Amino acid sequence: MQTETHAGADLNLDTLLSLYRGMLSIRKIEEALVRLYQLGHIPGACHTYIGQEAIATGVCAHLRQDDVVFSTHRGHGHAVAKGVPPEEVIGELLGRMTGCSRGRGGSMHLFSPEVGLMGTTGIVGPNLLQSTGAALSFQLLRLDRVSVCFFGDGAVNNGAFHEAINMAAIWDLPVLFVCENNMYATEVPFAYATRNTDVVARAASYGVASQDVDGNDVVAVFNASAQAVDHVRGGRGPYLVECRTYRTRPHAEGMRDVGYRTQDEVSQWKQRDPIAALRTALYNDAMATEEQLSAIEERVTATVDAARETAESSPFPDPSTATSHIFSE
Amino acid sequence: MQTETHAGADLNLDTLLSLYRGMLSIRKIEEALVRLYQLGHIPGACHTYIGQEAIATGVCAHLRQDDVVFSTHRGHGHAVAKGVPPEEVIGELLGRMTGCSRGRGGSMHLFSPEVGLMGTTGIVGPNLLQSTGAALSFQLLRLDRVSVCFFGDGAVNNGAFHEAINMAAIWDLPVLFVCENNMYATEVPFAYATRNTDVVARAASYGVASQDVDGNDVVAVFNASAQAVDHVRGGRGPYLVECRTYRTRPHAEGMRDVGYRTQDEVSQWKQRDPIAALRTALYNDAMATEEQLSAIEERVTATVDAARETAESSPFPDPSTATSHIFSE
Amino acid sequence: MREITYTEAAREGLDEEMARDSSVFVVGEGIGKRGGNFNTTLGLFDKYGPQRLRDTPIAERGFIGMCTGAAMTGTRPVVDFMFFDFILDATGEMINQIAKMQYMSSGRLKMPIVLRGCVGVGGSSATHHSGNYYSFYSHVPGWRVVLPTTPRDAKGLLKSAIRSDDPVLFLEHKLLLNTRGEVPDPDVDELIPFGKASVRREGTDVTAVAFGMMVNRTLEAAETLAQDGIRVEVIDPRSVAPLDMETILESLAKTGRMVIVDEDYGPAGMGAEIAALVADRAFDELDAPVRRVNGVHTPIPYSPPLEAAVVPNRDTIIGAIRDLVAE
Amino acid sequence: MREITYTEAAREGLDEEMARDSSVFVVGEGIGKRGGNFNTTLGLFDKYGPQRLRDTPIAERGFIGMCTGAAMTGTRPVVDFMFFDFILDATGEMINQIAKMQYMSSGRLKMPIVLRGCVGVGGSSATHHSGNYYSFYSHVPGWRVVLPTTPRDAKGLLKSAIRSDDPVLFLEHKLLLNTRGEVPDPDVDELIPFGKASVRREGTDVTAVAFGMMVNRTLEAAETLAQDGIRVEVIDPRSVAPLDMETILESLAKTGRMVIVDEDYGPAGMGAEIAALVADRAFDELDAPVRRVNGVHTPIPYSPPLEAAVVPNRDTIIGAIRDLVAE
Ligand SMILES: Cc1ncc(C[n+]2csc(CCOP(=O)(O)OP(=O)(O)O)c2C)c(N)n1
Ligand SMILES: Cc1ncc(C[n+]2csc(CCOP(=O)(O)OP(=O)(O)O)c2C)c(N)n1
Ligand SMILES: [Mg+2]
Ligand SMILES: [Mg+2]
Repeated sequence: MQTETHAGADLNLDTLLSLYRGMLSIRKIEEALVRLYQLGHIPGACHTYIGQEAIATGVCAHLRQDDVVFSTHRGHGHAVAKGVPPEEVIGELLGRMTGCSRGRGGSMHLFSPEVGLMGTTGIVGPNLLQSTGAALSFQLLRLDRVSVCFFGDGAVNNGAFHEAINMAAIWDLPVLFVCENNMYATEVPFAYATRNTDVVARAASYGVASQDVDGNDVVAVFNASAQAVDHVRGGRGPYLVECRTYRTRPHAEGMRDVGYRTQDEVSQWKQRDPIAALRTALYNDAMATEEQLSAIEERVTATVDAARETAESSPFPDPSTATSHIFSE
Repeated sequence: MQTETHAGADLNLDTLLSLYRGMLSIRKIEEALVRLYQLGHIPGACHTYIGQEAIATGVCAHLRQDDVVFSTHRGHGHAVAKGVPPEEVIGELLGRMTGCSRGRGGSMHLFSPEVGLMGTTGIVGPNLLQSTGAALSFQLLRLDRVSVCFFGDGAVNNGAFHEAINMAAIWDLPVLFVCENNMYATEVPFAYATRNTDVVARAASYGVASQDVDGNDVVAVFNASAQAVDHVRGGRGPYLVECRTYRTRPHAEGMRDVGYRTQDEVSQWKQRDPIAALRTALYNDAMATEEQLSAIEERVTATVDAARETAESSPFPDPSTATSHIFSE
Repeated sequence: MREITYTEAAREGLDEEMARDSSVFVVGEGIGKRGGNFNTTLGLFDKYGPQRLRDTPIAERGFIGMCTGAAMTGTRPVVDFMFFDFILDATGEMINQIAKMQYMSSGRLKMPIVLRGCVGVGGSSATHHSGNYYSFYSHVPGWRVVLPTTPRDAKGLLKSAIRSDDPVLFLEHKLLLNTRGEVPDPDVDELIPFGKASVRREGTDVTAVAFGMMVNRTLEAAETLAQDGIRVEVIDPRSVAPLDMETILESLAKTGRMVIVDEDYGPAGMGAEIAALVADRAFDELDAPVRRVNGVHTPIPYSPPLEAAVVPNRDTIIGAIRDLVAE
Repeated sequence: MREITYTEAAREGLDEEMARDSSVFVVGEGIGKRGGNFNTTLGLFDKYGPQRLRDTPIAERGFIGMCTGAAMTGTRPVVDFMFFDFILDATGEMINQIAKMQYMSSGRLKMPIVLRGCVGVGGSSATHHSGNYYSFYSHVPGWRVVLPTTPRDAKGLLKSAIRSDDPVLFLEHKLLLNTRGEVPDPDVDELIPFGKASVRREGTDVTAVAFGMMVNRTLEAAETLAQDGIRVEVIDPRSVAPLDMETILESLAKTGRMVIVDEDYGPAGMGAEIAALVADRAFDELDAPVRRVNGVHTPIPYSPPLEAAVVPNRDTIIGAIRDLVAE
């Protein structure tokens, strides 16, 4: 497979630049987090989304603020794409009071219900079920809101996938399942963990509409999601989009990254970088100049730098608040 | 669909009569249990297998004593077909010391590892996983034993199905999954609980070989299982047989049985009784005389009567043994 | 006051809350047209329809996880799970998600979910249909856990549970379902608060704290003991989380002796917690060691004589209280 | 004696048992070629191959249920589950099946299965990777639950666990994994029995019973207190089920005062059980109430200052012991 983003086909320049900006924001935030991790400033885990930015960006471009997203352990990108401010994501990983979970969660527990980020999860599976439940709420309340679940190939073999997609199907729930198939769960290849790596075909076996897409091509993801969100919001039941992609960094920062995939494989995928692909396409199709694109990059970098500084200068939470909000009262 | 058992086609008379005897034994035991239940002699639950006898009988005919069976809450038939003596099954439901679980289990916890009955379960699902594990043992120990799991349509939508069949597939484990699709889980129709009631197609979506069969035709079940057991014992991986069948009694004794299925549906299926069908076929194909068949019936009735009497006159367990065997020492 | 059964009372409470608030809905196996395995929803399907009385596949983890998401987004699910044993498959959702959701989101999400169903030993239900398991949900933070023992409490606590923005485990001992008792008229709208024990019988010699079905057994025992002049105060905490230690300690201050009667297992159970709290906070008021009467520490057997041997009964309780008084 | 790390010691034990008995095998995510998230199986894949070091899909309920079936049929599974939090999804299999299998089959089936992995708070692991949850497995019957705290105990208890015909939860506090300690030579084949506490420090003033990582913290506290002449006896029960009450009561007979230090939640936890047993069996030997020092009753937060605030530390323990001595 060869990622070749065709920029001009059907999207206008504003949209394309906004996708570019969106992906770049995620990338720059992740790069900042990698550096912070390496400096020892992130006390817990850090799973980056580097290489997969096209997916969150392309999908969330179709969401309203009152639509909801349920994400995974690899959720920084989804948070950012759904509208969580960069300083709140970085602040959360630094364990600060200003983090989107007030420092309680860290990388795998990002919450920002205000913008529809209903949580990332440290456990593989629950997001599939919860997103189905949000869709049930919307159906019961007769709202045209959409619930989106991002999940990895690793979750497909978990019972939660089976139970969630089946219930979504029988009740025609407005949930969009987005499988980010990056071919590995930690170091275990998807092709080892199942005899059927075709997630679209699996969706079909539950009676759920689906399509697959090059997950490194943001335009393709954007177009597929347009259709998918339309289907779901229109009350035609659940939909699954399988995005074939790759993470180019280790499973988590600080982990050894050898023995389960070849350097060659990694470099090949690096050449299909979704951000570079869009940039090249915009440039080749003469839709944007090098200067325009660099200007965007500079602005994004500046924003992320500022966000990092804000986060770094934010206070840690007060230990006396460690037990607040266990219950509603 | 019309059950029409073709007796003569390929099976010899001994086999056919043995299948007849097998089904009849289960039926007579169940009928005895129904009466005992109605008399108030069965203290706990009682889910009968009436109407589904062809399945356990047709499948277990191919099993060796060292093959293992994992069963469900509706497990009396599997126990009997795998070789648990009738008095031990009846004794168990009566809560007697001579029951196959020494009175500890009742209807949903039948154990007789001596003959390969590795348990029925009060919880829907675990048998799917455990049967896969037994198959793993056989693979690790390089034994040509076969592990069989009986499960209902209701279990198909449970995560255990998904996780079990997937693992069986990726490791080529010697397990035979037998789905007894009787169209209802308690009162919930299978067609309500999933958009895809084709269990054979679902097996295929995991890369597992499968076929479906008229579960009320013991010859068809016998033939399908012959192939299936051969496949599994031959080291060619797991296999799934879907048996389409019906329970003609309520979900459990004592339960109301209205509102979710029509009387008409029930009577139609009663006309497809697997035992009557075989009897008719044997008679029509002139393979057995009315007298031969009645003689078998009388012997089976006498055996079951005797078993019931033995069970009824057996002692209750000694309360002082209530806590033995929690641990191995 | 009129007398109705425990199940009728709880059903009335559910009905009232569903009428009051259209965001309340129920899921479970056979809770739709069928009206529930224990008649918990009988008649409600006709009133509220299949959207709000939703039969589910056999996917306990699935529908509890689903309802978690629903509770986060504006509706108020009631999960009718039949037997606690079945939802052990959903423990991950209950502990990692439901219990922690408000905390993880710094209070910006609420978790108005009720899980209701049976616990307890009885009727030869055997080991997959007799579980209690509530002590674990008092051990981990994040749950309200109620064990009503009278029809009136069942109704009032279920109404409180449904209105609560916190997750509630509403546990009904199977032997209580058909018991009858006085319940205020439907228009009374009585809410019974969590964490408020009920003194079911007053006494001055011994405090007996009992849970679930054991409240009834202990009341029987107290009645018998009264004939010998032993006056037992019987306390029904009604919720195990929060636990009303105030009422318990007040009673102890009066009696100086305490027995805790719990059908559930002893080790690291509710009795251990109360005994430890009493030892910690009222050490000097104890005239004798706190005693625990528990179910035997074993899987639950099926056969009636075995089953009877593993649950405390009136006589066991009487014996324990006599011994305690003699100390 | 040579010094090796906790993880190395446990791995050596696993290796020895795999060499001894070809029916022992390991399943888990990344325990094959990768050698385990915590290096628990490093190097063993090359020795024993993919059949006996079997990487699994992310299906905790599935592979634990599968191993249940394996343990019933002649093999001895070791499940390497990484974090206890993950196997909450398998609670149904653990409680309804594994714990009850020998009982349900009247002892005709054995259940030689080991579940091993991490527990505990530390390293900003946050609320989905910090769980303890062991008290529940002492509450329900059917499990052996061990919490080794030294490399030597890790090795000897893992070997016992693998040879046992009973199910064993082998729980490794994440902060202990890289600690070092003396371990006998490989040829010694030392088995450490379940239910035998280890007196880690002798003392006459206070008995401190500590679990897991808290053993180390309590030893530090005892060292400091010794400078003030307070002699603390530190007991590490090593297994929470069975629990060695004999050793604990013997110590109490000597000291008359007891504190229980457990990072796990207080309510209905191990400390409650010990306090209740002590109150029941040694009421007259107590010179002061039994005190419990526990982790704060809250989901575990991520941020370092919050995380530090919810776990007992040396100073908390010192404070509690000083108070107890003063009573
Ligand atoms: C229930 C559970 N089991 C195991 C883990 C440990 N774990 C965290 S991420 C991960 C791999 C997930 O793979 P995938 O879903 O493909 O997502 P990816 O990391 O590739 O984005 C595993 C095994 C977990 N968090 N939860
Ligand atoms: C986990 C779990 N949930 C619910 C139940 C209650 N229950 C017992 S049997 C049954 C229906 C099973 O249906 P199916 O698998 O089709 O088997 P059938 O009864 O039709 O033979 C249900 C819901 C249970 N035993 N276990
Ligand atoms: Mg992946
Ligand atoms: Mg069925």
